[in-house]
Amino acid sequence: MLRYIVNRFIQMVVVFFLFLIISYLLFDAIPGNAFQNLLLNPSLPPYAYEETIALYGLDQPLSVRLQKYIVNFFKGDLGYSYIQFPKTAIELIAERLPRTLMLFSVVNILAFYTGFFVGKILAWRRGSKSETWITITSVFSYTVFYPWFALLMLWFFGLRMGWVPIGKFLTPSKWYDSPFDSDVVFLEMIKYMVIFSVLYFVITLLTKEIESLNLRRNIRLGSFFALLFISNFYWNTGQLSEMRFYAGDIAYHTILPVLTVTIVAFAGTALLTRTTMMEVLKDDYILTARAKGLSQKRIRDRHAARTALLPVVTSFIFTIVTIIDGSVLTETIFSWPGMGQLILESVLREDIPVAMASFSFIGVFALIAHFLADVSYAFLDPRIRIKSQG
Amino acid sequence: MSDIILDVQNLSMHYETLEGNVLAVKDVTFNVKSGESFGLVGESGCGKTSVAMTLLQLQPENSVISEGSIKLDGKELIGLSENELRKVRWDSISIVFQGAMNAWNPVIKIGEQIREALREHYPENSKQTNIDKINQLFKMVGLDESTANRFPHELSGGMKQRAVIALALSCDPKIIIADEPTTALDVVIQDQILNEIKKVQELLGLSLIYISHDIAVIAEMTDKIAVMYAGSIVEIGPTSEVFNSPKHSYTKALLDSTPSIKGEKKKLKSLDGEPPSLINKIEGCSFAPRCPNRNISCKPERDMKLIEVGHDHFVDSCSLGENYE
Amino acid sequence: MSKNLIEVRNLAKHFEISNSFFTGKKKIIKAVDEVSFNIKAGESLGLVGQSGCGKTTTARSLCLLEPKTSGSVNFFNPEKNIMESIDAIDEDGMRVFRRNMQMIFQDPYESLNPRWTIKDIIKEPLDIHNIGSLGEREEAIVEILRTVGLTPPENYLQRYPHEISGGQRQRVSIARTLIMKPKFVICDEPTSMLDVSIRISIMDLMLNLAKELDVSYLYITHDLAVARYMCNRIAVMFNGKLVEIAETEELLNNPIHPYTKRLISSIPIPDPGYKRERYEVNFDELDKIISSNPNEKMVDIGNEHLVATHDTKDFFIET
Amino acid sequence: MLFVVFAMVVVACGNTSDDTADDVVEESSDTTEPAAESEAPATTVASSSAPDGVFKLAIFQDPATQNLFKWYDTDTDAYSLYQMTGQSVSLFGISYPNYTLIPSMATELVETSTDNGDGTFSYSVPIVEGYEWSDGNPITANDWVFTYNTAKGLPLLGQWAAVWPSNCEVECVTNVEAPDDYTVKITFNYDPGLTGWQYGAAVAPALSQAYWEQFATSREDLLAVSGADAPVASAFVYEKIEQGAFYTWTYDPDTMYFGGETTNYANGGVAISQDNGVAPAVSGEFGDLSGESFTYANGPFVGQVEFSIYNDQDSAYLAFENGDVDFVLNPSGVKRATYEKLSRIPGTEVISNFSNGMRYMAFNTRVFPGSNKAYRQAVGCIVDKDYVINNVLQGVAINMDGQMPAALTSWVAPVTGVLKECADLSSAEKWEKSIQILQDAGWQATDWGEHPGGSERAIAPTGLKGPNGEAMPENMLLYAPGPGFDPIRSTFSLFVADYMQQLGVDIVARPTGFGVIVDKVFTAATCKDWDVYMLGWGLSAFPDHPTNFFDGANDTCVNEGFNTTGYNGPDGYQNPEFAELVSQFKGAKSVSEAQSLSKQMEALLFEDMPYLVLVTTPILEVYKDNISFPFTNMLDGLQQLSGNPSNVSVSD
Repeated sequence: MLRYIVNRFIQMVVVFFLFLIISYLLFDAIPGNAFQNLLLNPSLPPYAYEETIALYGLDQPLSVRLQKYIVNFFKGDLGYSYIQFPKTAIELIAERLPRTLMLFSVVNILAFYTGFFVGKILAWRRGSKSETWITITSVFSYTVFYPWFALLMLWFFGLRMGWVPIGKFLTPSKWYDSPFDSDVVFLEMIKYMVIFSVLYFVITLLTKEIESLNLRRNIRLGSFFALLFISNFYWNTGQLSEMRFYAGDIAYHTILPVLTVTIVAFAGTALLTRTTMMEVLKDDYILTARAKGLSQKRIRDRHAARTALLPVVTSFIFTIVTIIDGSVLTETIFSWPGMGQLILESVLREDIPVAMASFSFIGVFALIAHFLADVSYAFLDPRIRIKSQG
Repeated sequence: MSDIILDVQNLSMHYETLEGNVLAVKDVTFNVKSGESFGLVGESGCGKTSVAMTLLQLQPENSVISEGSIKLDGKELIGLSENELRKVRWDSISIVFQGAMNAWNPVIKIGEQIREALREHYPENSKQTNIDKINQLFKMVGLDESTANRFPHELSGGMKQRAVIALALSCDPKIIIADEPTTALDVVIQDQILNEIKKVQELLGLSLIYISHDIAVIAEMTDKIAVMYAGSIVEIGPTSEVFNSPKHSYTKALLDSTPSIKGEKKKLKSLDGEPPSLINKIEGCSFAPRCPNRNISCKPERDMKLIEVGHDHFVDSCSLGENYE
Repeated sequence: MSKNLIEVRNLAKHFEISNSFFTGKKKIIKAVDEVSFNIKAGESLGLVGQSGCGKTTTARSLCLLEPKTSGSVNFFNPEKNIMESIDAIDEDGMRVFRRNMQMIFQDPYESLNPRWTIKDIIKEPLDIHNIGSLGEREEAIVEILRTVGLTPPENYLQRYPHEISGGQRQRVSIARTLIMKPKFVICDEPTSMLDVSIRISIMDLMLNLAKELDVSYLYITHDLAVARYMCNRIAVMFNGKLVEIAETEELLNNPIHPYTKRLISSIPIPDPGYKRERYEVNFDELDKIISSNPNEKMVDIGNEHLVATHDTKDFFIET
Repeated sequence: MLFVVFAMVVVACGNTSDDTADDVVEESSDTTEPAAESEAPATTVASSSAPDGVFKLAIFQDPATQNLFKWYDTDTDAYSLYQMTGQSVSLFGISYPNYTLIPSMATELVETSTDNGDGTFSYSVPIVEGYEWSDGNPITANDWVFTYNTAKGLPLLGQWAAVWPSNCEVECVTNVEAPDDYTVKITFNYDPGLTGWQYGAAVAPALSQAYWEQFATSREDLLAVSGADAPVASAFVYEKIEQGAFYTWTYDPDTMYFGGETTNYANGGVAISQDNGVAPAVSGEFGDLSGESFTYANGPFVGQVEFSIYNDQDSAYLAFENGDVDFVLNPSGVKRATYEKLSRIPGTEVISNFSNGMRYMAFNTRVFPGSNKAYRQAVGCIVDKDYVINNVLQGVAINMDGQMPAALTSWVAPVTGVLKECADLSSAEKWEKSIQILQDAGWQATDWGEHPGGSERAIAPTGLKGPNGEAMPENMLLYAPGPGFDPIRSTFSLFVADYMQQLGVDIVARPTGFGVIVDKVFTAATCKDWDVYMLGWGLSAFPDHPTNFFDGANDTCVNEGFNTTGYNGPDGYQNPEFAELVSQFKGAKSVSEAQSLSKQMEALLFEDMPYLVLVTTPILEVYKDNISFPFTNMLDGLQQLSGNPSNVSVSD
């Protein structure tokens, strides 16, 4: 196992190295550079442009630049932004990342959950009318033209019904006097979510050994509400009590993008779950479970869905990778400037250090996710462990 | 020994498919007494598994029980709601499925899967009670206690099958249905499993319904057998009597086609043709098209009906000659 | 009898596997270990043993589906009329070998390409070995279908595997195997997936074909009753080693090796009145003894009855 | 952070009945009871006269910086500049309603230089005394000196070379001095005219020395300053910056602009009167103070300006419709469909202005037949632009004949030459006139064809030959962007090609990618490989573009490529008379002189027609009727003035 991990790691480094080089070459292949717009100013003498690109080293041959870039990269120096000099690429990413992370972790977990739940129901109620309708809806949301749909949602819920704000991640007038930057609030919210999830996870683990199913469920439900209750105190402590108003505003703005992306994103998981679960339902142990006299819900959730979960989780881990690069559209339409916007802007304006850093970030993210997918699959499915020995 | 624990009367069941109704079980009547081993033998597709499924009311959704009654310990099973059935399943009647390899959920530990049944039927049990019970069961079927913490794939086929038997026994059922429990196991393991079943059955005084296509196994395992063909029982009676004086041509054909390592090496007789399609109702004798003794001593046009030919030995009327009406 | 068709000497096949998921240590599994036997022309040898004892691996090594680790396999080349080692033969010899050595598998459905018609399936070996003209191939197909009892052949030519029954599918695989007119066919439990009534007809078919076409079988099974019906001689295999070989009736009536005895005792008898003798063997002990005597030779106790003669006291469990 | 997500997934997997993630979100929103009402936006120092109300603008991009030094250096994004207009002062300014040059900090329009005798020339400009930066420091001549020296000394890069040219291998500013606190003396190594002086150094930015000096140690340090706290010389200072979400400006109680009055005259004159009790009284009159006029009072009239950032135009207009913003600051204006839709919604004002730009067709005057003047004139005459604009384009574009947008009234030259002669003719007459022009110039044809009259298509001449017997090339192409890129030029190209065919020219319109056209016509290597193309220009506040387009020295064939000399002359127009006017224009010292020269140049262009100017387009904008602008009628629309926040008033 250890050797497997080491091998995979070396493989990842090599892939990443190639990824870096290829990305750099691709960016270099885009005509022009970040300072080309200087040329469009008729009153600007040519030397202004030449001096500028010389300062940023853009006048040097590709091989020299690439070599320097790679060396600096592995020293941890991802360079200054061309456009936002002297901010570094890392600073820019650090600024944008919490927003993207917040929105898309919520969206992805929700989409996964909804998708898994819907898929489960679909497979279970195979042949019923509700299955037909949910399937049609899922296929619709799976294939819908996303920008159009997002605008439609904005129009309906924001403008027509007036329930949610139109775009943006906060209401400016509420933030005029805020003592915090939104980034700080975002980080606090993420921190809270992590604490909440970890606590709940621990509770789930602790209650695993309770023999009575009803008791187990009640304890979990009870502790969930207890956590909610404690959360209230949590958000009342110190700085957080001032921050909760702003966190609330951000949460309010999260609703529509989360809803929209979830509607679009759940369908993939739902349809995949449906397929895998229908396969699982044909398996003999489902019949055994029924013969044992287990309740329908228990068979569905514990036996069928649990096994069907494996491929779904894997596919989900792979889609986590697309969180950032797939966020361009969402971030644009919902005016949620995060990593997606950063990538878009930096590529459009040929701010190569920032673009490279963003892409490297995604690349590392992707590689780690795939690596985790492999490893976790091996751990989640006891069967894989044996197979890998043969 | 003589009290009837399972009484199946005139059971008919069909599957509704796009091509038409598949008449899987036709007018099947039999009973199982307390502590008795009852064998159900026949080729694949003859309806024996459908009977087993119907006994537990686990038949697929597209199946319809058109007629008949299943009384378990005097209680009618047909028409019970899913929740009522859940109480009966495993508690009174449990099953060891064909292809036991796949009877285990691959991602849940063996012990957990057995405990699950215990929890469902004995919600008041403490965890320790359940664990003790499982250990006891494992001991009974010759498994180590540590098996409870293993995943299914970590066990060999034989161990898995032993564990399945432990699972089937977990809720102290009155009847166990064993549906081809040793198919796909090799002979030595099969021998061990059969032994185990016999031992447990005697120990606990259970009734056993043993379903198989293997005449040799049935011969060893059962007190009484029913031979099924095309959804119907064509011959039923005490095992020794059916083997020693088979009356139905199909029973004879089955016996003639089974190789043995004992006795003279004899030329076996093959049975040509295929079982009939069950989609359409068959008039008269369903075995007639393949019957090697057709029209010699039987009346294939006669409707199928079981006629007693010896003590507790019944055979399909159309395979009998003129004397039986 | 006649001359040898196959001579197997000290055949071995070892697998290397990771012993542990975490450390990656290697362990060698001797799937087939020092196995020797001969098969004469027209003779059928049953290879009997439990699952995982190395029967299938032996077969796969024999027909070069898997490279063997050591040992020699000699094959009678009917064109040159000599025995040739399969390690040393030239391309032409290999072609002859391939044509004369065929295999029938356990699951007829899995071994037939579901997208091909019966005709395509049967024709494939002819195409590969480029035998006969197109017309001759067609004729050969019709002929072989008739031989395996799929009549009238025209009804089957254009059908797909899923359109016919399990017994018919196994007939198709036999037809595909025999169309090459091989001298030697390895059968890996060809009837274990079939229903009782059909099983006998397939077994009879194979027996008849062996007589008609002068084919030898290596018949792999775990069921001695089937082996008795099909084979002249039976070889008993345990954990990669042969423990006993003899003429069928000799073996059944006079088993020497405890493992053979155990196998025989585990076969149910289709007679409710018959009470089998219980005979238990401690397989772990047996395995230890065998692996501690790697150079054990088999001893002929007469009547061409060979048996491995290691000390058998320890694993004997009297019942 | 992946582990977080992963942990949540594990939770999700471990528990199949509850929905953790969902509840986490809801929970967050549950905890928001305390309703801290947003307080009235006002600064603590605001006097009782501080105006009320918030003017809300939508912008499409997060301004990259609030540091004007940095903007000129590396960030040239238009939105960033909108944010920083108040951070600098300049000597002269532009009055946007009619694009007139006016003094800003200068007390007068200084148009003449002093010859220093050593080859350098200086301008000395007195500036207004008593104006202050928002931090209370006075605005003095030293701010100019500091800004120039900083740009030159660090050195700063990018556009600084254009606003304060200091590389003296070419024409540059050699020195900026402050003889006294309120006189700025700028010295050049040549005698600059309008381009270098009035529209150059005189409008160049000067930033507060008192604030920026501490950072001007190196380029990196200077550019690293956020700039949000920098003092401004306008009506608002930065209040709150929430990166990526919004920016606010709040009223600067010390603003020097409050309450002044500006009067604009139709002929380009401007009268300024400033006496608000905060800043010193100033009054001045510039330009031609005749013709119609309108007067507006200077703001600010709102206490706060809020810039909301929307990344998507459609959602920005949804927010506008919802009343979240009052005005969408959109450089390209609103799309026509959205404009139509919004115009039907109560409370929405719609305005339409002309953009400061033109679309044109250029002949390749280097190769026959483009080299023949009569040919160009004949094409110019026969093309019925009015017909295409009114009947085909349905008024989405506006006819443009000369080089100057109609809004620059004092620059517009009267139409002369064939365009004037052919203007009112019927299509048959235009055809005949065009044929006449060709015949008069000695063109020959086998058969001159005829026009059946009315709206019929003419029977084209055959066997057309140039005056010296040159054969007309076959299969000529008219490059124009495709309908997806610009339907206007695409449509025009089809009609123009048809008109030219009626003259016997073998030409077809070829829809071509924008980049492909640019590449072909602006590259020296291919400068003779094309016949006719259609493109467009966006124009600057100072209308000196004809000198760039038609100066023979800018010929693409002479200069290597597009990227080294800025503007080019892809048409290859060479006319010594025009070149002479260009050099006079560059040395012109006064606007009126420049205008006169510009009109002479235009007359030549009307005669020679290297370009056939086609149309300009309207720029459409919308705003909520709870706000009002002092004027909405201006070239390039309200976005040119960033929505004019300091003059906007808001009603409830």
